[in-house]
Amino acid sequence: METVIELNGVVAVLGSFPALAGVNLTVQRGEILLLQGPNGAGKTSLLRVCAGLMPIERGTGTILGIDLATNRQDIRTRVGLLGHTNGLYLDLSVEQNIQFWASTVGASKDEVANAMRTMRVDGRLAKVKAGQLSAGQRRRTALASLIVRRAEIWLLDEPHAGLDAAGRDELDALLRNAVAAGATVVLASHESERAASLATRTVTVDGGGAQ
Amino acid sequence: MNSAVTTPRGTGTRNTRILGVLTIILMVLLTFCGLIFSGEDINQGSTVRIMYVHVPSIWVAYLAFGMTALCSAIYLSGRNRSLIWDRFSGAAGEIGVLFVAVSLVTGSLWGRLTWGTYWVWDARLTSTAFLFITYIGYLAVRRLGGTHRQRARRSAVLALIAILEIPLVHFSVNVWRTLHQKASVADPNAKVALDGLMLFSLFLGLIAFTMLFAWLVIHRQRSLALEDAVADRGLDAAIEARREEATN
Amino acid sequence: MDHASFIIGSWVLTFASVIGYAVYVIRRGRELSKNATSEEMPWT
Amino acid sequence: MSTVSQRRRVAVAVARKDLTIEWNSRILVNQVAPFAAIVMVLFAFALDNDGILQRVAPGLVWLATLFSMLVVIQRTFAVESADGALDALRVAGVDPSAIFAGKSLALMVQLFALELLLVGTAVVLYGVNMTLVGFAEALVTLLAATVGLACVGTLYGGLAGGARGRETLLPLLLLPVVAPVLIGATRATEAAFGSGGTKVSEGWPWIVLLLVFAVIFAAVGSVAFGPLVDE
Repeated sequence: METVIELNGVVAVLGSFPALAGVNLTVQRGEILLLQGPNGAGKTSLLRVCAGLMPIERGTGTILGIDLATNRQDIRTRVGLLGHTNGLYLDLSVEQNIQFWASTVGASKDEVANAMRTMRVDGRLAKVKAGQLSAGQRRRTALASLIVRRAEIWLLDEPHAGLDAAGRDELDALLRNAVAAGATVVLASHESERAASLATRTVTVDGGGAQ
Repeated sequence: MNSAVTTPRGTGTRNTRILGVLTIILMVLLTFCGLIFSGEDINQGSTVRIMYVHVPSIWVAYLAFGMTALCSAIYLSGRNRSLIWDRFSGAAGEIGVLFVAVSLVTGSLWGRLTWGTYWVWDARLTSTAFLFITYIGYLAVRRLGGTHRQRARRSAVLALIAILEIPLVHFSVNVWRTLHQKASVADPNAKVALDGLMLFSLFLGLIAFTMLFAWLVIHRQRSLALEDAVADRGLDAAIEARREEATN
Repeated sequence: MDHASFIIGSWVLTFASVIGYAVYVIRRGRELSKNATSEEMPWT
Repeated sequence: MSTVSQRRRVAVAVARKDLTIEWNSRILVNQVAPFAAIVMVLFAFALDNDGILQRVAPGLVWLATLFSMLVVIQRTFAVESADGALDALRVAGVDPSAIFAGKSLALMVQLFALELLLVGTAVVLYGVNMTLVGFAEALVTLLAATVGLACVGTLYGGLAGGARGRETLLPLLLLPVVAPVLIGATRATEAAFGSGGTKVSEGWPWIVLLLVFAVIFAAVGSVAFGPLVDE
C-alpha cells in the first residue's frame, strides 16, 4: 500500500482561529475516505490543507510524498479540490468554463466532451452562462471541470449538496471509476448514509482534530 | 518565570539604556549648538537652524527605508527565514514613515522662510512625498492579517518592489521638473556656506539622529516580537479550546 | 533670532514626534512584557 | 516545474478567459467606458475654459485612464473571487507567473480600448488637433503606457483583491507606483497633441521611460505575483 496523505499534528489557522488544532491522518492510495463531523469541525480546512491551499502553521505533512511545508505549489498540480464554492466564472458558459480548466492542464477536446457527457451538462446546457444555472447544475459543471483535471487525489467538500438523486448516483459511479483508475478520494459529507456506503473508511473530524 | 517578575521588564537592556542616555546627551548638545552657539548663514540667516533637525530626519528616513529593504532581502534569502528580519523591516519602515513625515513638515516650514511658500513642485520634495505614501502602503499591507509568515513574506516582497520603484519615481519626477518647466524658486540645494561650528552641528545632528534611530529600531523590534508572542500564546490557548470542543 | 517661531516650531515638532513615538514604543513593550516568558524575551 | 510552453499555454488561456468574460458581460463597454466619458465631461465643467482644456487635455486623458483602471482591475479580480475561481486556479497548480501574464495581457487589451476611447473623447470634446505623425506617436504612447499600467495593476490588484475587505488598499498601493507612467505618458501625449506648442519630437524620450517602466514591472510582476497573491 502506498501512503498518499500523511499529516502529523497539523495546525492550520484562519486569521487567528485554529481551524485545525493538531490533525493526524494517513490515507492510502485507492481509499475513499469519508470525513464526518459537525459544522465548523474543520473538515473544509482539512481538505484545503490537503490541497496545498492552506499553509500549515505547525506540524508536518506530505501529500503524494511532497512536503506540505515547502512545496505546496507542486502538490496542487496533482490534486483536485471541489470546495464550498464551485470555482466557476459566472459570466462564462458551462462549456467555456470546462474548456478553460481543461486548457490549464492541456486536456483535449475529447476529454472535455466526455466530462460534460459524464456530468450531463452537455447539449442545451453547454451554452448557458454558469451564473444562470441552478445550484445542482453548477455543482455538475464544477465536477466536470474537476474530471478534466485528471487529479490523483480528489478532495471533495459536500459533493452531493444540491445534486438530485440521479446526479448523486452518477457522482458515486464517477468516484468509484476514478478510484478504480488509481485515484484516491477524500470527501466531507453530511449525507452520511449515502457517503458511508460509498466510503471504504470513515474518519470523524471534530474540534479541529481527526479520529 | 518567578525571578523574571521581580526584575524590571520591558524592551530595554543595559546596552540600550546606555545608548539612550548617550543619545539624549547628544541631542541636548545639538540643541545648544544648533539653536544658540552656531552662527547665522550669510544667505539664509537664522533659518539655517532648521537644517540641523531637517537634514538628519531625512537621513534617518533614508537609512530606515534602506534597512527595511535590506532586512526584507535577508528574510527572503535566509534558509530558515527568521522572523526577526521581518520585525526589523517592520520597525524600520514604521520609523522611516515617522521621520519622513517630520522632514516633510520641517522642510515645508523651512521652505516658507526661504522660498516664501510651504511647498514647491521640486523633484526632491515630490519624490519624498511619494516615498511617504509608498511606505504608508507598506505599513498597511503589514496589517493585512494572516499568520506571521504570511505577513512577513508579503511585506518583504512589497518592500523590495518599493526599493525598485523609488529610483524610477525619483528619476521621472526629476526629469519632469527639469525638462518641463524650470523651478521658479530658489534651488533647494542653495549653497549654504557652512562655517566650522555649523558643519559640526550638522554632523552632530546626523550622529545623534542615527543613534536615536538605532535605539528606536531595537526597542520597536522587541515590542513587535512581543506582539507576535502574544498572538502565538493566543493561538496556543485557542488550539486548546478548539481541542476541547471535540470531547464534548 | 529672526523667524524664531518657525525655527523653534520645527525643533519642537521634531522632538515631540520622536518622544511621542518613543514613549508609545516603551509603554507598549512594558505592557506586553508583563505576561511574557523569558524565552519570548531573548534580550533579557 | 512547468515548462515555457506550458506557461505560455496557460497564460493565453487565462487571457482568453478574461476577455471572453468581458465579451459575455460587457461590463467595460456598458459601465466603465461611460464612466470614463463622464469623467472627461466633468473635467470640462470643472476647468470651464476651452484654452485650458486644450492645454491640459493629455493630463486629463491619463487621469481618467488611471481612475477607470482602478475600476477595471477591481472587476478583473472580483470575477476570480466571486465563486472561488482564484482558489481553483491556485489548486490547479497553475504557475502564478502564467496567471500574471494572462491577466496582464487581458487587462492590456481592455485598457488600450479604454484609452483609445478617451483620446477620441479628448479630440472631440477638447478640440485637440493632431498631425499624422502625432497620431502615430499617440498610438505608440498608448501601447507603451498600457503595458506598464497593466503589469503593475495586475500585481497590486492581485494583492488587494486576494481577500475580502482589501479593495480600499488598491488605490493607495497603485497610484504612487504609476506616477512615472502618468508623467511620461502625459508628456508624450502632449507632444503628440502639440499642446502648448510642444513638438512631436519631444515625446519620444518619454516613450523610452514608459518602455523602461513596462519592462521592469513585467519582470517584477512575474516574479512577485506568486508570493504576493498566494496565502
